[in-house]
Amino acid sequence: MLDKNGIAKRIAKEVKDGYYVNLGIGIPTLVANFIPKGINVVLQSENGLLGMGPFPFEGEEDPDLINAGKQTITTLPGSVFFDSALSFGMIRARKVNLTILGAMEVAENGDIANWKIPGKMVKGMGGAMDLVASAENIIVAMQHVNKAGESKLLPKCTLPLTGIKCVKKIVTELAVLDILPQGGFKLLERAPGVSIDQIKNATAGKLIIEGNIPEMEL
Amino acid sequence: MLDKNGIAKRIAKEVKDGYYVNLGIGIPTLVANFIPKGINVVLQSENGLLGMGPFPFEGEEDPDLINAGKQTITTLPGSVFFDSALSFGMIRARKVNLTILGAMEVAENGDIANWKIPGKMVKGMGGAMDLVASAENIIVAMQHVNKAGESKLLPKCTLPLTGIKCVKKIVTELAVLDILPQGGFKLLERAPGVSIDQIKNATAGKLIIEGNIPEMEL
Amino acid sequence: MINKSVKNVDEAIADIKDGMTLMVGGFGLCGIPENLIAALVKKGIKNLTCISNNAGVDDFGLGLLLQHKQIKKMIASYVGENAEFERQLLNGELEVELVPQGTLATRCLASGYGMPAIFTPAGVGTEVAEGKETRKFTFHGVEKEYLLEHAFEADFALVKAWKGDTAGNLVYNQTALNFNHAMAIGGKITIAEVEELVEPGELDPNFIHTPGIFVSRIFQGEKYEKRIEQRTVRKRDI
Amino acid sequence: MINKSVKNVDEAIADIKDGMTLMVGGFGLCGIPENLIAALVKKGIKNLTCISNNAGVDDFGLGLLLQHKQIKKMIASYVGENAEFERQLLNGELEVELVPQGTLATRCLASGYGMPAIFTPAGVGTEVAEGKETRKFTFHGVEKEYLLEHAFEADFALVKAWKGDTAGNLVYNQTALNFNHAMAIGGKITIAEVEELVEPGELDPNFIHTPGIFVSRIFQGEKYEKRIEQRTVRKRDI
Repeated sequence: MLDKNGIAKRIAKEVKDGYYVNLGIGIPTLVANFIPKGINVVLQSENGLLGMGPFPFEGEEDPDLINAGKQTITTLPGSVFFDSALSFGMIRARKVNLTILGAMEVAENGDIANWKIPGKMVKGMGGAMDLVASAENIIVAMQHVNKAGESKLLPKCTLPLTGIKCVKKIVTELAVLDILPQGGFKLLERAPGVSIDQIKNATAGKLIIEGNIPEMEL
Repeated sequence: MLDKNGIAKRIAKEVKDGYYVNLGIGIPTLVANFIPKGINVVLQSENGLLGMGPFPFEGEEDPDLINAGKQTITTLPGSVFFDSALSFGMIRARKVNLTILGAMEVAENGDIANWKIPGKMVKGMGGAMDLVASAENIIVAMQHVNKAGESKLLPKCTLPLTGIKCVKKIVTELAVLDILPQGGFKLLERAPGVSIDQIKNATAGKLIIEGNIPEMEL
Repeated sequence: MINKSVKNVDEAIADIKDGMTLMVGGFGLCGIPENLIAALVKKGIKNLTCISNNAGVDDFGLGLLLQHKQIKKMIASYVGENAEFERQLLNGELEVELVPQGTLATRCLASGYGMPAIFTPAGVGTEVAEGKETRKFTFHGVEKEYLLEHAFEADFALVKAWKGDTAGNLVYNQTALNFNHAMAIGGKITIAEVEELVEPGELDPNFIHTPGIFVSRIFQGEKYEKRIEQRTVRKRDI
Repeated sequence: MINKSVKNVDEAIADIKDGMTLMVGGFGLCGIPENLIAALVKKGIKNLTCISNNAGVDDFGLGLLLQHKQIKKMIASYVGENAEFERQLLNGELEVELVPQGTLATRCLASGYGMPAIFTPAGVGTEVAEGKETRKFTFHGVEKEYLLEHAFEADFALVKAWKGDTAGNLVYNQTALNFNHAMAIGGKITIAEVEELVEPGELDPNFIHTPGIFVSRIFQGEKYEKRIEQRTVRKRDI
């Protein structure tokens, strides 16, 4: 079973040289720490930055330099600032190659819910709806089950949707799964030490298992 | 009767302090020469400049600094460059207070034709269609009659239109006329030495003459 | 040049009235018009509709207007980080319209570009699309459904820039640019507060983010607090 | 950073093929991609559809492609100043679609903003509107009719910038900016030629016109002629 860093580490393998990547809040943010040296990627922060660098050294925080999670950050040589409208322009125009974000629920048809729990939480969708509606390549990083032990990989989302038929891949503490164009979670890899049965038990939606399912390499 | 500079001089009186103004090619360009010192106006050139200055001194021409007529120009303190899309954005958003342009024909309902003579001339509309479709305040600077001696102030345009019901005022070598919301050329002023009959003879569209028509003051 | 400078923030907001709609720049607490917000609080203008990406925190940014119950309706993309907001919302004291962040920015931008409506795929198939017109377009071979979203109509846009000149030209610093440009061009009347107000000619005309034609009033703000919402740092290697 | 630099113009245009659609930046002869146009002429690529505000003059700019009959269709707002153009048009050798200048710029921009279509009042009631969908919108109390205009789909955008870095970030000089930014963001594949190619970090990240994400290839051009179309000057007072 993977911890948060393990999930991030596995997702980092999906990041290809030359990619522009948007990382959501939470586990996705950790992915940046595991991108191998030789792989050139540019991180987009939708509040208006391409080329997000690491956190600043203590004492060097700049209130005018934050990421979409409102964290103080730094730039890199070749970074560029732009306004929010152009930022979502490049997202809609599919110039961002990969979007990695968290989710509360994912359905077997690729629907995703991650912005609202009716009666409980009303924080808003931020940029998530724009990202999932436009990105060609969306990976969800999340726990396989919620705190109540219920599967988050469902036949159909129960929470208000963020986007429809958009998620392509899911990485959880248990497994890597693709969502097939015709629907269904296709199991690709097991986390180290995790059995097929564990994954079956944690997946409420249609799980497709074909042939031997290897353990993931990290 | 006015010459081109006279027409420009009369139009300059319509330019108010604090206006952003777009000047078309030809007579409108000359208007800039007659704006009184105390009147602060900013000239917009739709290829991407606010704050157009005079022509450069000989030897100081810069190929990267031209106006919409492709003439070498200069900037002024406070000038700003922007891209063509934002330039027409500010035009559509009605931030430009006054547009002055030439015309081949104007109709008594405010229609204007100035971009095409079928079978003869196909230069294109450039920015004129955008300007006339958006500007709140359009003054046409032109000769009252064409080279064949035919009136250019018509009941209806015969040439392909540039825009509909948009011209508010016309200044010619003979007269200043408003176009009324309900239609018709309302005569406001005569050019020095020009008689009402001369204007009547040169105006094919509905001419409205009420009360005494003063000679224009220049 | 046309001089857009006003004496101070009070003169700048003199004609903002109860019940008006305001665009307010900034992302979180980054790049917010601190002086203008403080002046609205001081003047006690009420029943405002605020279009802003966030609602500030409890005791800063738009949170100050919420504290004093001056906001009737909030149009935003993300309103976490604000307990008073949540309280007013759950008590029905506050109307809220949540809008995807890109849609929010583009609806401001559309106003500045004189485009009455735009098409965006954000929110298709979700509750955001309820009651809205959708339409399919094929672009570069991909057919997709889009929502028709209308440009925002705001009486005023309140923005914060880094530097500005008296002709109204604005320059922003780093990610404090965020929504400020789209709102500066999108407001019917735009008021800009700047950290440094300079004379025309001092800003490089090649590198101005918002041309002065979009700005109606400009003044130099005071005592910028520039609060940091999430101070994240790394340790120096010793 | 991702390195977008290519060795030279020939590498840059290696996959531009007969029959493709190109956006070509510039206004008149100002800010045109001289090296890219020359390379297209040299390579003899034919049946091109060119989206460009103008068609150059007889012996420069896109006029060179016209001279060699490489352009099948021209989409432009203004095509005066070009006798060869007029000859080909009147002889039926050249298709022409005339588009209002603002519509042209905005249809390029729309591509870069991922908006499949936009609304503009330009051309309503004229022959430009023939066969097009119109729609009324009320904005700030004014009801007006607008045309629905589609974003341009171009295989390549060819643009010219002043400076650029190898990450593809572009900066333009003065009015040579014109259509280059809207096209740089609007092309499916964007090729930028620059007067000066620098390393990442040499351009101020606050003041970049076109972010590198929109640019696929970049190279430093050679021997810029920068011809002036209308040399207008005033005399010095002595």
